Amino acid sequence: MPMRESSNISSKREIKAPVVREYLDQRGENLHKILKESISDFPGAEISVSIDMVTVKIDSVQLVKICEFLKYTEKFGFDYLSCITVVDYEEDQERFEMIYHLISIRLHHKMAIKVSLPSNDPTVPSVLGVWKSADWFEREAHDLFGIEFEGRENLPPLLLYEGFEGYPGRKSYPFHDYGEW
Amino acid sequence: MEIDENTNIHIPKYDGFLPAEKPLGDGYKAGKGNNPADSVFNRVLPNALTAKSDQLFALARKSSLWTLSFGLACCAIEMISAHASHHDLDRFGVVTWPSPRQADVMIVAGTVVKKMADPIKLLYEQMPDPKWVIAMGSCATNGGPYYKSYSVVMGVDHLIPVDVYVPGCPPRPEALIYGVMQLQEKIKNDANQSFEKESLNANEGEQ
Amino acid sequence: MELIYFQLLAAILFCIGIYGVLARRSAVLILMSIELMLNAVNINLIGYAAFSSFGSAHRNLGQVLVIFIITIAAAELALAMAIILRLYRNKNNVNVDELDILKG
Amino acid sequence: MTESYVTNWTAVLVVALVGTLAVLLMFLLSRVLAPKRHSDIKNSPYECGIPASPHHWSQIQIRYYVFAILFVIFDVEAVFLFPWALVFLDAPPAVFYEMIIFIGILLFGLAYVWRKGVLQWK
Amino acid sequence: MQVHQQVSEYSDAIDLMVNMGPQHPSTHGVFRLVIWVDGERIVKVEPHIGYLHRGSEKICESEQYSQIVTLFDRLDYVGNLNNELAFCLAVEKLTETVVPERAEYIRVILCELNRIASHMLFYGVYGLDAGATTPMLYGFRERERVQELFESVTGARMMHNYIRIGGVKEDVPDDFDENVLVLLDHLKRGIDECDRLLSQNEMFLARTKGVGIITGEDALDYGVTGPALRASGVIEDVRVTDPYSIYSRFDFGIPVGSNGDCWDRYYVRVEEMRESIKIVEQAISDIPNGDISAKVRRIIRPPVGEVFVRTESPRGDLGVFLVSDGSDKPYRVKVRPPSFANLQALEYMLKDTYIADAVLVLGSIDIIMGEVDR
Amino acid sequence: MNMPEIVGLFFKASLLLFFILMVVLILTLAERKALARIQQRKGPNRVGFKGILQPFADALKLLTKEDILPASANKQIFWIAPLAVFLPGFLIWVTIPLAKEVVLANLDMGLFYITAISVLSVMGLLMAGWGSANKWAMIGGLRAAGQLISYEIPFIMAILAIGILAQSFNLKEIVDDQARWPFAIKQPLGLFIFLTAGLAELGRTPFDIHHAESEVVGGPFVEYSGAHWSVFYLAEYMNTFTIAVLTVLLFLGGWQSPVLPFSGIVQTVASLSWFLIKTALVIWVIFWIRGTYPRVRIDQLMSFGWKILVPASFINIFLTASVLYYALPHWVITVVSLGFLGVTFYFIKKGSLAGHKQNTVTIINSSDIRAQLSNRAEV
Amino acid sequence: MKIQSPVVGFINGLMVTIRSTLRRPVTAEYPAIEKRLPLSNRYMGFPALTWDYDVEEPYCTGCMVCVRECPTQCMSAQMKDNPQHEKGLSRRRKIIESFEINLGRCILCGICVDVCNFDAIEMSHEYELSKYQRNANRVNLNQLLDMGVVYQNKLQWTPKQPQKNSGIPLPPKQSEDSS
Amino acid sequence: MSVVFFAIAAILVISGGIGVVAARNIVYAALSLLVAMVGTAGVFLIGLAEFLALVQLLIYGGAVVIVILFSLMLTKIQDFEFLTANKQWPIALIVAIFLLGLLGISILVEGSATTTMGSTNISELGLSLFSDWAIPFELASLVLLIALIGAVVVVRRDNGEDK
Ligand code: SF4
Ligand code: SF4
Ligand code: SF4
Repeated sequence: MPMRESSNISSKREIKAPVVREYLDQRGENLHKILKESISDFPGAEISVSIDMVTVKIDSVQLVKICEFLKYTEKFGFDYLSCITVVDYEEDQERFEMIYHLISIRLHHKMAIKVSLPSNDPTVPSVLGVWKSADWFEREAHDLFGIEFEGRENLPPLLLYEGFEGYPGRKSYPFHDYGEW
Repeated sequence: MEIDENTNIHIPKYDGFLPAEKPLGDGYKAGKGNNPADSVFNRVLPNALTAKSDQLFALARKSSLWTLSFGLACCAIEMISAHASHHDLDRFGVVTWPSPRQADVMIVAGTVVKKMADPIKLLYEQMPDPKWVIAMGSCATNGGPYYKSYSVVMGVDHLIPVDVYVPGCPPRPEALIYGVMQLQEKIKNDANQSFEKESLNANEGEQ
Repeated sequence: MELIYFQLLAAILFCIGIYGVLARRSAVLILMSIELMLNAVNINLIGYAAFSSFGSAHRNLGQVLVIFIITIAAAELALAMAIILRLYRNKNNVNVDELDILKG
Repeated sequence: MTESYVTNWTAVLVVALVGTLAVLLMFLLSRVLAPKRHSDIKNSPYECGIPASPHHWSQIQIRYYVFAILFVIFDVEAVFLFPWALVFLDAPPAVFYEMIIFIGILLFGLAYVWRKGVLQWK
Repeated sequence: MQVHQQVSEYSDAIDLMVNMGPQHPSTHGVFRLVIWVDGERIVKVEPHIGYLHRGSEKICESEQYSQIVTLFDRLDYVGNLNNELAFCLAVEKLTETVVPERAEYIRVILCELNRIASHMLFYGVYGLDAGATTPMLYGFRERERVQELFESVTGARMMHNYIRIGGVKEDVPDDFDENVLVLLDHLKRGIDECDRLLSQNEMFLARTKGVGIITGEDALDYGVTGPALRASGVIEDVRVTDPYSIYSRFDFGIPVGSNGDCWDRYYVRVEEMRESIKIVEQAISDIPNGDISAKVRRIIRPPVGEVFVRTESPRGDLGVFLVSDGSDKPYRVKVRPPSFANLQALEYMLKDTYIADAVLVLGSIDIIMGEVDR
Repeated sequence: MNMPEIVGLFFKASLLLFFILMVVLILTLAERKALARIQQRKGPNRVGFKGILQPFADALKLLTKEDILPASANKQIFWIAPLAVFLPGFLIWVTIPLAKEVVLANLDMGLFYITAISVLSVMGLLMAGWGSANKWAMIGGLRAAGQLISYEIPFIMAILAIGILAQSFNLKEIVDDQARWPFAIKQPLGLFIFLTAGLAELGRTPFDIHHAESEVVGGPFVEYSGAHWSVFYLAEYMNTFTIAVLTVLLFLGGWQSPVLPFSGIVQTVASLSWFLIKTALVIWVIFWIRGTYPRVRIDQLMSFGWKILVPASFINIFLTASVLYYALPHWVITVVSLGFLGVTFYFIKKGSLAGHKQNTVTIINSSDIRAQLSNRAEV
Repeated sequence: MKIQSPVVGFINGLMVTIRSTLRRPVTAEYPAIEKRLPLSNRYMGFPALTWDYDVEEPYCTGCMVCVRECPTQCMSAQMKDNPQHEKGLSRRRKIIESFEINLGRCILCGICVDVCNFDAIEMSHEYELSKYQRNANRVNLNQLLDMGVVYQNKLQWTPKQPQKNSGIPLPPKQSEDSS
Repeated sequence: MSVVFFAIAAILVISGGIGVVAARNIVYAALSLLVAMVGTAGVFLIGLAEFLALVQLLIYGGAVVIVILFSLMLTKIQDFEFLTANKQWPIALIVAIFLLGLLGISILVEGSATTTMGSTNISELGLSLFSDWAIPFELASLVLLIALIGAVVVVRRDNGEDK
C-alpha cells in the first residue's frame, strides 16, 4: 500500500511558523490564578495557556488524582468532561498526547489536561471512575490509536469491527489508496 | 464469491467482511440478482407466452416498488424528504417496509462502511426475488468524499449488484425520484427483452 | 342420523383421550387428553339430548350439562396451566414422571 | 331440523371452503408465477441485518398469562350472558338478579386481580 | 464475539436477546442496540456503534482547511451549518481572523434556521417512533421550506459548504429578508400545528412522561449536552454561557425541563424552535451591510498551535479541537460530537423500561449517526 | 338441501369473496389516499388514472414475488398461519347483511356467531409469530395474542349490549330495530367501547402495537413475503371493513335511511349504497384516527382494556339491562352513559395514564442567565 | 401552556389533521416540468464548463487549479495550446483539451467554481443523472460543455469578471491603457 | 346429507384427537386439539345444538387452545420439541383398545330407541339454565372465581420471588 501522498505534514516542531497568540479572558485568568496555587500539590504538573485555554500538563500516574481533585474541589467543580483527544506526534519520543478537555458547567470554567505517553507503552489510567462520559472516548482512543487504559483491559472495538488490524488514527496508518483515476 | 452452477447466479459467500480484492470500478454486474423471469411458469410454458406475461408482471412490479427503509447516512435524510409531502414518492407506488421480506428495492442511501458490509449483504440476500438496488449518493456509488478512508467500502457494488446509480451528495429528492423512474424504465425494458434473454441463458446453460 | 353415531364417536374419542392420559409424559399433553375425554362426554350428551324422546326438558338438560362441563373444563384448564407454568419455572420440567411435587 | 337451519350452516361450511380454496389458490398461483431461488442466507431469519443468534425462550413474561386466564373466565361468562340477554325480560325476576350476582362475583375477581397489581406491569 | 459470550452468561436469568439494528426503522441510521429482555421488559442494553465510522477525522488531516468544511458538513448531516460554523470558528480563532459583522449575522440566521430544520426532523422522526406517521410528514413539510430557503442562499439543500473560514461564501440574495420573514411566518404556524398535533395528545403524554428519566447530575456525568441536558434541568447553553459568534447580542429564551424524561427532551426542542425564531427575527431586523468575508488567503496556513472551540449545535455541545503545525493541512482534527456523548447515557435511561420505550428514549436523545461514528 | 342449492351457495360465496377482494383493494388505495390528504400529499396517482390501478399492481406484484420460507421456521405452521388469520375474518361475512335481503345466511345467533368466530384469528397470529422462529415475530405474536384477547371481552360485551337492547341476536332484526333511532344514540358508551375495542382487535393505530414498525418491525409478519404476506394484508383490510360494517349495522342503523321512497330492486340498491356510504364514513374515521394518533404502549393498552373498557362494558350492560328490565325510557341509557364517558375521560386524564403535571418545560431568558453569569464571574 | 381539560389533546390532534386535509396538497408532481418545485438560481447541480460565445470556445484554459482543489479528486484535465489564439481569434493562450469529471464522485461542493480564475466552470442545474452503470457518469468535455450551455442559456449567465476572462482578443496595447 | 356432514366432523374429531396423543411437537398437539374442537362443534351442529356449537368454538377453539398455546410460548419451546411417550405406552394402548371394545359392544348391543332428532332453542335453554339450574349456575361463577384467584396467586408468587 502506498503511503499518503502529502509529505509536508510532519512533526510540528520542524516547521518555522508563527505561533498563536495567547490570551485569557477574565474567567480564564481567575482559573489560571487559583489553579496555579493548588497545582503545586501535584509534582511534575506544569501549567500553561494555549490560546484561551488553561492547560495543565501532568504525568500519567497523577492523572486520576488530579481529575478527582478538579472534579470534587468546590472552587473548580469540573463536573463535565467534554472530550478526550489523542494526538499522535509521530516522531517524538513522547509520541502520544492525551488531552482532556474539562468544563465546569456550574462555574463556567474550562481547561485542558495533557498527558504525554511514550510510543512503546501508551498506557494511561482510565478516568472512567471520575466521569462516566470518559467511557466511549477512551474506547475510541483505544480503537483508533491503540492507547491502553489501566483498569480497562480487553476493550471490545467500538468504532471499528472485530478483526480490524492496525490503529487507523495514527499518523503511520496509510490512507486508502483509491485508484479510480 | 461463487457462481452456482445450477442457477447461474452469484451467491455471495457469507463469511467475514469485505470480499477479496476486486478491480475497482466494476462491481457486480447489475441484473444478476433481479432476473424476475425465473419461475416455474416461465420454465414450463413456451417463451412466446411468458414473454407477454412477463411484460404484464413487469408493469405491476414497476408500479409497486416497495423499498426497504434503510437509511445509512446523510442521503437517508434526502430519501425521507423524497417520501415527504413535497415530493411524495408514494405517488409512484413507492412505500417503505421495515422488513426486507416485503421489499423489492433496496435504496442504499449513504456511506457503506466495512462494518456495515455484512449486514447489507445479508439484508440484500434476505429480500425476496425479484429485487433491485439503487445506490444513492456518491458514497454508495464509489465512496464519494471518503475515498481516502480506511473504513469505507468504495461503492456498494462491491457487495451487491446495483441497478441504478444516483449521483449527488446528497442527490436532491427529485434526483432520487428520477432514479426510481430510471429503475422502472429498466424493469420494463428487461421484461421486453426477456424473450431474447431467456433463450440466451438457455444456450449458456447447455454449453 | 342415529344416536349410535354419536355414541361411537364419543367412545372413540374417549379412548383416544384415555390413551393420551396414560401414555404421554408431558403434563400439558395429559391435560389436553383430559379435554378430549371431556369432549367425548359432551358429544355423548349432545347426542342424547338430540335424540331424547322426553321432550324439551331433557334436551335442555343435556345441553345445560354440556355448558357446565365446558365451563368447568375451561376453569380447570386455566388453573392447571398456571400450575404447570409455575412448576416449569421452578423445576424447568413439565414431564409428569419427573415431577416430584411432594418433595417440593 | 328446519330448512333454514340446514341452509344457513351449509352456507357457513361453503364459505369456509371457498375461503380456504381461494387462499390455497393464491398460494398455488404464487408458487407457479413467482421466482424461487433458495439460498441459506436468504432463508436465514431476519434480525435487523445481524446473523441471527439462537434464541432462548424461557420464562417469557408470565404476566401475559394472567390476561389469558382473565380472558378465559370472562369468555365463559359471555357464554352465560348471551342466553340470559334473550330471556331475562320474560323470565321470573330471579333470573335478572341471578345474573347480576354472577357478574358481581366475577367482577370481584377482576377487582381482586386489580388490587393485587397483576394488571400493572410493574 | 462478545455478544455471544454475554448470551451464555445471562441465559439463566434472561430469556431473550434482541437486536435492534443496524437496520431497524427506529434506530435513526445505522445503530445497533442489543437488548436483553424479560418479556417486554429491558434488563440490559448494549449499544454498538461504528456502523457509519467513515474516518472523517483522519481524512481531515489530509485535506486543506477549506476542503475540510465539506467534511464537516457531513458529520452531523442534519445540523450542517452549525458544524461548518464550528470548524470555521476554530480556524478563525487559530488565525485570529475577524469576521465581518454582516457575515456573522448571516451565519447566525442560517444556523438558527438550521436548528429549526434539525429539530423539525427530530419532531418528525420522534412522531414516527411513537407510531404516528403524520408528525413525520408535517415535520418534513416545514423542513422542506427551510431547505428551500437554504437552497436559495447557499445553493444546496443539505451540504452547503457555505460558511467559510473568515465569513461566508457569498452574499445572500436580494430577497433574502422577505423570504426569511415569510418563512418565519410559515414556521411559526407550522410549529404551532405540530405542537398541537402531538405534544398534548394523551397517548403521547402517557408514553413519554416519566420514561427514560435522567437527572441533571447524572446527565452531566455522562457528558450529555444540549436539549437532552437542559431537559434535566441544567441551565447550560453554549450560546449563552460561553458565547461564540454574536450570540451574546440576542435575547432569547432557553427552555429548561425539570423531569429529564422523554417528554421534556421532546418539548425542550419544540420550544427551542420558537426561541430560534426569535433569534432570527432579531438578527434579520438589524443585519448590517458590509463585507461578507474577511480577507483570507485561498490556502490557509494557520500558525502553530492548538485550539478548542465549543458551539451549540442542535444536538448539544459541539467541540472542535484543532492542532495546526503551520502547514496548509491540519495536524489533527478532533470533533467532540454531542450525540456521541449523549448516546452513552442511553444505557442509563433505558433502565427499567419496555422495548417500546427503548425506541422512544433513543429517539428522544436525537442522535445522528454520522456524528456519533464520524 | 339439494345440489343446485349448494352450487348456488358456492356461487354466492365466490361472489362474496370477490366483493371482499374488491373492497380490500379499494380500501388499500383509499387508505393511502386518505393518509396522503391528511398529510397534505397526493398519494398514489401515477398508476392508471389517478392511481386507480395501484392496488392491482400491488396485488399482482405480490403474487409474483418470491415466497420465502425461513430456514428455522416451522414449515407447516408458518404456511398455515395466513389461512388461520384470514378464514375467521372471512367466515364472519356469512352472516353480515349488506342490505335487507343481501345476506348469505341470516343466522339467528348471528352476533354470537361473530364473537365466537372472531376469537379464532388470534390463533393465526400466534402461529405466525411462533412459526416464524424470529424474535421480533415472537414478541409480536405474543403481543398480538395478549392484545386481542384483552379486547375481545369489551368487544363481546359491547355487542351483547346491542343484543339486549334489540332482544335479538339476528343482525337483520337488529337493523330493523333501529328504524327510528340508531343505537348509537341509545348507546354512546357502547359505540365508544365497540370502536375502541374494534380498533384494538384490528391492530390499527393507535393500537397497532403488535406489528408496530418502529418497535417490532412488523411483528408476526416480519418473515412473510409474497403471497403469504398478502393474505395477512388482505385479512387486515377485510377486518377493517368488517368492523366498519359492524359499527354501521349495530350502531348506525345499517341500511336504514331517513327516507326511502323506492321499492323492490331499486330500494335494495339504494339502501345498499346508503349503507356503503355510512361504512365509508366509519372507515374514514378509522383512517383519520390512524393519521393522527401515536401508538400506545403494550402495558398501557392492557391496563386500559382491563381497567377501563371491561368495567365500562359491564356498566353498559347493566345499564341497558336495567333500563329494559324496569321499563325506563331509553334516553336514560344515553344520559347515564354519556355521563359515565365524561367521568371516564376525566379519570383517564387525571389518573393513571397521564398523571403528571403536563408542561414541565420552562423558558429562562438568556439575559437572566447572562446576569447570573457576570455575577458569578466576579465572585 | 397550561394543564388542559380532558380529551383536549385528542381533539386538538384530530382538528389539526382535518384542517390540513382540507388544505391543498403541497406535493410537486415531479416529472412534469411545469409542476416541479422551482430551482433557485443559486442551486448547485453538477459542475459544468461554460462556453464563450464571443469566440466560440470554452472559457476553461485547463489550468488544473480546480483539479487540484477538488476534495474528491474527481476531475482530470489536460491543456493544449489554443489554435485560435495563434490565429489571433482569441485571447486565451492555452485551452482545455480534455476534461473529465466523474459526476458519480462529485459531492457538489462548489469548490472548483470558487477556485477557478477563469469563470470556466459553473454549478449547473443538472441533477437527473441516474445511470445504470457505476462509471456512466464520467462525463467528458463535450458533455460538460453541453450541460454548461444549457445552464448558461437558462440563467442568461455572464462571466463574473468579464474584463478579465473575456476571450475576445485584446485590442492593441494603447487602447488597453486608455480604458 | 347430514350423515356426510357428520362423517366430515367425525373425521376432524378423530384425526384431531389422534394428533393430540401422537404429535411429536407440542404445538402441533395443541393445534390438533383445535381441530378436534372444531370437529366437535360440527358434531354439535349436527346434533342441532347450534348454541353449544358456538360455545364450543368460543371456549375451546378460542380460549382454551389460546391458553394452551400461550403457556407453551411462555416456556422454553425446545423442551417440548420432541415428545416421547412414556414407557407405559403399550399398556396404555391395550387399555384404550380394550375400553373401546367394551364401549363399542355395549353401544352396539343396546342400540338406540329413537331416530328422530329434536332441537331446542336458546331461549328455552336459557330459561331452564337460569331457573332450574340457578344454583349450579351461581356455583359456576364461584368455580370461575376460584380458578381465577388460584391462577393469579400461583402466578403472582412467582413474581414476588423474582424481586
Ligand atoms: S453521498 Fe454525500 S450525502 Fe450521501 S451519504 Fe455520502 S457524504 Fe452523505
Ligand atoms: S475549470 Fe477553471 S480552474 Fe479548472 S482547469 Fe479550467 S480554467 Fe482551470
Ligand atoms: S463540485 Fe466539488 S467535488 Fe464536484 S467537481 Fe467541483 S470541486 Fe470536485
